[in-house]
Amino acid sequence: MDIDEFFKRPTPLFILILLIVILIAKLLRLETTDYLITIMFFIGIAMALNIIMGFAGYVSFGHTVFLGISGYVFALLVYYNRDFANLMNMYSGIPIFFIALLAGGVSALVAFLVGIPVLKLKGAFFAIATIGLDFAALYIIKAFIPILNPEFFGAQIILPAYALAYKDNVFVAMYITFALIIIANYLIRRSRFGMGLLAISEDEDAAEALGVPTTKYKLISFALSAFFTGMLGAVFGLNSGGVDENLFNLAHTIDMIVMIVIGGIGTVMGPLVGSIIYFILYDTLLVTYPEFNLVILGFIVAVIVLFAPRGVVGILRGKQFMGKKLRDIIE
Amino acid sequence: MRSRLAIATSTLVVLIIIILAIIGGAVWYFMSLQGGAQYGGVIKIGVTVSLKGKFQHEGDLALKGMQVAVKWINDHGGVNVGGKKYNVTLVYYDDESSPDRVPELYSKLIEEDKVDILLAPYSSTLTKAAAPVAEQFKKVIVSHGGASDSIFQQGYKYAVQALTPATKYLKSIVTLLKEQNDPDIKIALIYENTAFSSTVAKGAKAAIQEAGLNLVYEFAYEKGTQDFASVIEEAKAAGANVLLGGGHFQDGVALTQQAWQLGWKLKAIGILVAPTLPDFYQKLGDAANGVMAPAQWEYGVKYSPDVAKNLGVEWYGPTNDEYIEMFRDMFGGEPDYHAAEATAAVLFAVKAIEKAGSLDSDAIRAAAGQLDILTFFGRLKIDPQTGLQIAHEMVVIQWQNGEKKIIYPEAAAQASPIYPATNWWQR
Amino acid sequence: MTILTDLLINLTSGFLWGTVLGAVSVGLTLIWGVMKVVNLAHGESILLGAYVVSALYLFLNVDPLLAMFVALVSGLLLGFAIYWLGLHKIIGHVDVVTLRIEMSTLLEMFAISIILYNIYSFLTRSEPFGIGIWHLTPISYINLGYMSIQVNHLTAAALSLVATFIIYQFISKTPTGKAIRAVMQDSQAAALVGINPVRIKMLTTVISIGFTAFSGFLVVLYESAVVPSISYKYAPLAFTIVVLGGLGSIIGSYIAGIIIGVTYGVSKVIFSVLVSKNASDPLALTMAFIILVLTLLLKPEGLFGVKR
Amino acid sequence: MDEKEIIKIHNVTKRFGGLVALDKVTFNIYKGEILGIIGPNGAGKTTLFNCITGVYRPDDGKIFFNGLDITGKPPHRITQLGIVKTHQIVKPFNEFTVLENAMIGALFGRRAGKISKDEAREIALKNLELVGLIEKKDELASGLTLHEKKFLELARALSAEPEVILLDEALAGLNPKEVEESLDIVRMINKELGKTIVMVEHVMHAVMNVANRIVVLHFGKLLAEGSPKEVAEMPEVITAYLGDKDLALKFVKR
Repeated sequence: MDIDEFFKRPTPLFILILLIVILIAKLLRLETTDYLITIMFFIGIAMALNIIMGFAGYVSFGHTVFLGISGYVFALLVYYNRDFANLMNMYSGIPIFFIALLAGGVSALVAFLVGIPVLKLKGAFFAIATIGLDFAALYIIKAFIPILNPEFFGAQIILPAYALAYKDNVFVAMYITFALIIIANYLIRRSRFGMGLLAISEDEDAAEALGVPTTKYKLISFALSAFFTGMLGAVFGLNSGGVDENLFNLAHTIDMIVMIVIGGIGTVMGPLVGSIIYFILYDTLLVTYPEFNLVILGFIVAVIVLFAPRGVVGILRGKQFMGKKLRDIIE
Repeated sequence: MRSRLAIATSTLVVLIIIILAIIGGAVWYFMSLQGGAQYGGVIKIGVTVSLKGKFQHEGDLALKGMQVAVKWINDHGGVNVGGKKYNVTLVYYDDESSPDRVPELYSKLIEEDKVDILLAPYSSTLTKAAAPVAEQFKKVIVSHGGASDSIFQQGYKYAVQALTPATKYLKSIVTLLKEQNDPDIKIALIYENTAFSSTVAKGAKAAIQEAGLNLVYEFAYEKGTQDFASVIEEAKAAGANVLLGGGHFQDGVALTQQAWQLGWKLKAIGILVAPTLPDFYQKLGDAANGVMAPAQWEYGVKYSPDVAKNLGVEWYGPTNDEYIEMFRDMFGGEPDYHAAEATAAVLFAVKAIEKAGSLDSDAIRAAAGQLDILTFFGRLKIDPQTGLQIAHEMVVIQWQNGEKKIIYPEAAAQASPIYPATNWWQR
Repeated sequence: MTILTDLLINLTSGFLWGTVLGAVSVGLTLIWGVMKVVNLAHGESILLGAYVVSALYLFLNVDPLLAMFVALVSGLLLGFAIYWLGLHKIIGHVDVVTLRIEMSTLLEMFAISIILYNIYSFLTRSEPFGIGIWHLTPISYINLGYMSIQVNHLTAAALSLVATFIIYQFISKTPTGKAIRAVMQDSQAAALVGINPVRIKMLTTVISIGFTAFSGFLVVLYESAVVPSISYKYAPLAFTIVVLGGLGSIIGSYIAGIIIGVTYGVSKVIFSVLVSKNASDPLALTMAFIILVLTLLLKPEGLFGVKR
Repeated sequence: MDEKEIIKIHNVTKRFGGLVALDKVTFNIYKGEILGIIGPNGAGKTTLFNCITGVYRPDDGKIFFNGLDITGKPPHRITQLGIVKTHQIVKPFNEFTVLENAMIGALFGRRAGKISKDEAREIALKNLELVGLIEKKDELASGLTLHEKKFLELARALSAEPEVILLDEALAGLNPKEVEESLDIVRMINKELGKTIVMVEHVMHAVMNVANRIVVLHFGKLLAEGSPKEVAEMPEVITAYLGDKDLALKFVKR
């Protein structure tokens, strides 16, 4: 891709600006580090789920299972291995990123193995199966973690003080992970792989008949999505001082799906814009109607599904701007 | 043509970056101006409370408790730090009972609101998320609702505890049992499988062992369990004649009720949390009589400046009556132990600052380690190393003829214990 | 206590719980089977009935055996509202439900579940709320020799059987029921013989949610009290049961519910021997989801479903 | 038309439960021909297509493509080898533009992985031109008429650069004028691009007119094989399928 085309397309520009703004906010301390970490976490999980839900059209309702699995893997790694724990605060937190890669890898592996049978299911059956997966994993963790170490009451792992990473280092790890996820989203969307996934979401049989290796593509996208979700779970677990069963809570699925639906599926910009809208809405509603913010968000989603099934970005893509079809430039 | 476009667009990007940088720099400049200004005479205490979600009931009471403490301190001339008078103010956010945003809110408290000392959120799940932030910014964080001790075993330097740790919850009841000198005590431990109750159970087991008593049955049930029939049958079959355990209100009530209905003959029953609430008797009637419970604080506790004098420690804060009255005045309701814990935490934090004579966290932490005070909530003293509470003692209450009586420790007792619980044992 | 007694106890209680689970799943199997609508607000529909009965009992002292009819009516009304506000625009006028439409209804029901769940959380402050160990008779336990059974559990089981029988008769005998079955088998053909599909879809939603709310009464009768998060326990189990029983099969769901309940009871005993007593409960629940995945893969039409 | 076989179907059997959909079907498809497969409903035509394209795995028998055994290979592999099917019920990617639809064909077709996006675009544009959809290239596929969607299916299949194109009732639901237009395109693809074409068709006169050779299936069995004229005169075909000899000949003449 030459530089010209790059700037003619607003999506990469938007991604670039987003990344720069977060960095500036950090360097100039416009926002607290933790707030930036939280924002990146929420946008990140939406973008991670987008790979399987937005592109391939498979709604993974139990996607939080990967936050949980990798969160626990990461926590156990640094709990039991002091070397890892010591490493975390060296080299500006880059090692955190690599341990998170490892933890994400476990999620990817689980997704791959589970995906072989489960991705044969379509639509609602897949969604239900992933919910089942989430609960199965949760119950298994609840059963075995306390056996592993009597310190882990109620499957809660509290990280020892030596295994805590400095916020700046967590920020670095989260920032790299976040950038990786968005850029991966963009590259996938532009690639042949992404075209294939979108074709699958449109009509899987037709896609297979046209030569799209659907089984392979679905598996890869599910594993990739799980991988990124897992990395976020790992870094976020570290930031929360440890992990507990809350990581498996379907409430996080609500966050992810709501962000994607508001923004619009099938694009990179969709969940990006969606998660930013979601965050602003959530924060303002939280201040004005703290009791009802989720009820209101539920209504918003219900209305969007009914009247704008392709989300905010979907509406935009149907419009023209300065004689140009926005569909061509918003990816 | 192509290169011209490239130049134009790259110029645009560079421009955007420069503009962003200028805006950012300006904001930074003004913020640093603000930061440089001194907030003369006000100590800021930062905390998140759960005003929504599963801990909203406890969070609401805790917040009120803190507000009472703040009012009391300011009404009594504030606090003397290094020769200057300071007032106290509370800065708080709603954490929605979810650990997700706790780190963010705590760093906001520290970085933006520039609070001087922190109180922990309610519950150990949330405390777990807050403690690392405090640790990194080197702010003392006083725990008031996180009775689990795990945090304090993980080497956190700035975390201190203002209430009895969970491991000691049932210790008083076990001591009481030991004092009965009954050779035939067979204990069943049936508790909720949550971090808090499991920790309590672990402490209870250690105490039972230490006292040389006989534990014959143990079971942890899932959160939300209402049906204990099979568990009770098993415990009965194991020959147990003392029941210890419970978790929250509903399951505590159900456990007691079903033990009663299934005709389990018990010499003593010690249940967490539920029996401390008046509803317990309303729901259970006669079955409530004889049931004991540990409590962090109770209405009738007799800690007073006189007791402090006898103990040779300093008294601080309102008296018990004064406290209850203030609470009623301010909020119209009744305080419970959630409120009292929070009040005590504020008192402890402020006293530590006063003793340190500065707002420097390390000085506060060191002073907290040396502090030994008596409040309406009880005696407060922490282990200088771990921050664990070591002086505060649980009181034990027992329902006797429809009334809740404090039966332990003797210094605070209103009545003597009924053992064995006649209505349960001789039916 | 021997393992055998333990097994017998858990078998019995698992069976009783299973009948409740079965009744809970009947509403779901109807709406899913007939309309291809996966009711993600199923747990919240259950809670509606549970809360209506509890509130009437606690605040107005209405006998739960009377209040259960109010629960049914409240469910019917909720179903009516859900159909016209949420579903009609998506599926009202389509003959063939494509995957994309299925996903839209899935997301729509998901949004409805968020709304209801948070309203409940607000109203109950997420604290347990219920009819308590509600006494039908002065003696609330029946001694079977090897164990005591709570009367409320027995009542719940008996009522679940009666209610399921009634709705089964309704669906198989009445003209409306027959029309619903016709649409389930082939909606296009049903339209050709003059059945108004919109009316049937609306009715199915109403009946399904109504029955689900009624089953919420059974849940609160069985559990004595409920918290909003109990929907996270019952709804996934109901999905499992519907898949196992076969979409659209009322009898299948009821039997599958019992199978899941008994599996839960038995595996609890096995796991408490193999692993530990404390780990047995979560692991026994895991079994349900293992059954789910196995069913989906090996016999996707379920035990009593029609192969398509 | 040379006489080299490109697809060999050997003894293919497919059962669904107790129903035998294909019963030991054996015949060849020759390079460069237009082969019509006819037969009454339930004769096994679509099942046969699905076996060739890998959607179903035959219970028995083998299928060879250019001498290579392709029995039981997954559909996308077979597509990439050079056999593409269009669907009886059109399946365009509705949220894609017409051009993107065709590009999918090119990107995942015979040169999958070895083709750049620009090349794919070129191929797609060329094929859209061919079927006459070039003006609508930037419209969403969901906005096309049925007739246009059928052409889009064809353009998409062509973009995969196959050797063999299987048309599953490509003419169903079109009016006579559209049928004629379609047939012209089919002939052109066959003649000018040299693609082998196999059509399953209900529009009898059309297939009888355009095909070089006809295969008749009846209850899963191969009933007859030969030129349209030969087939139309075979007594067993007439009794089984066409019913009336005059009618049959009329189809051929038209």
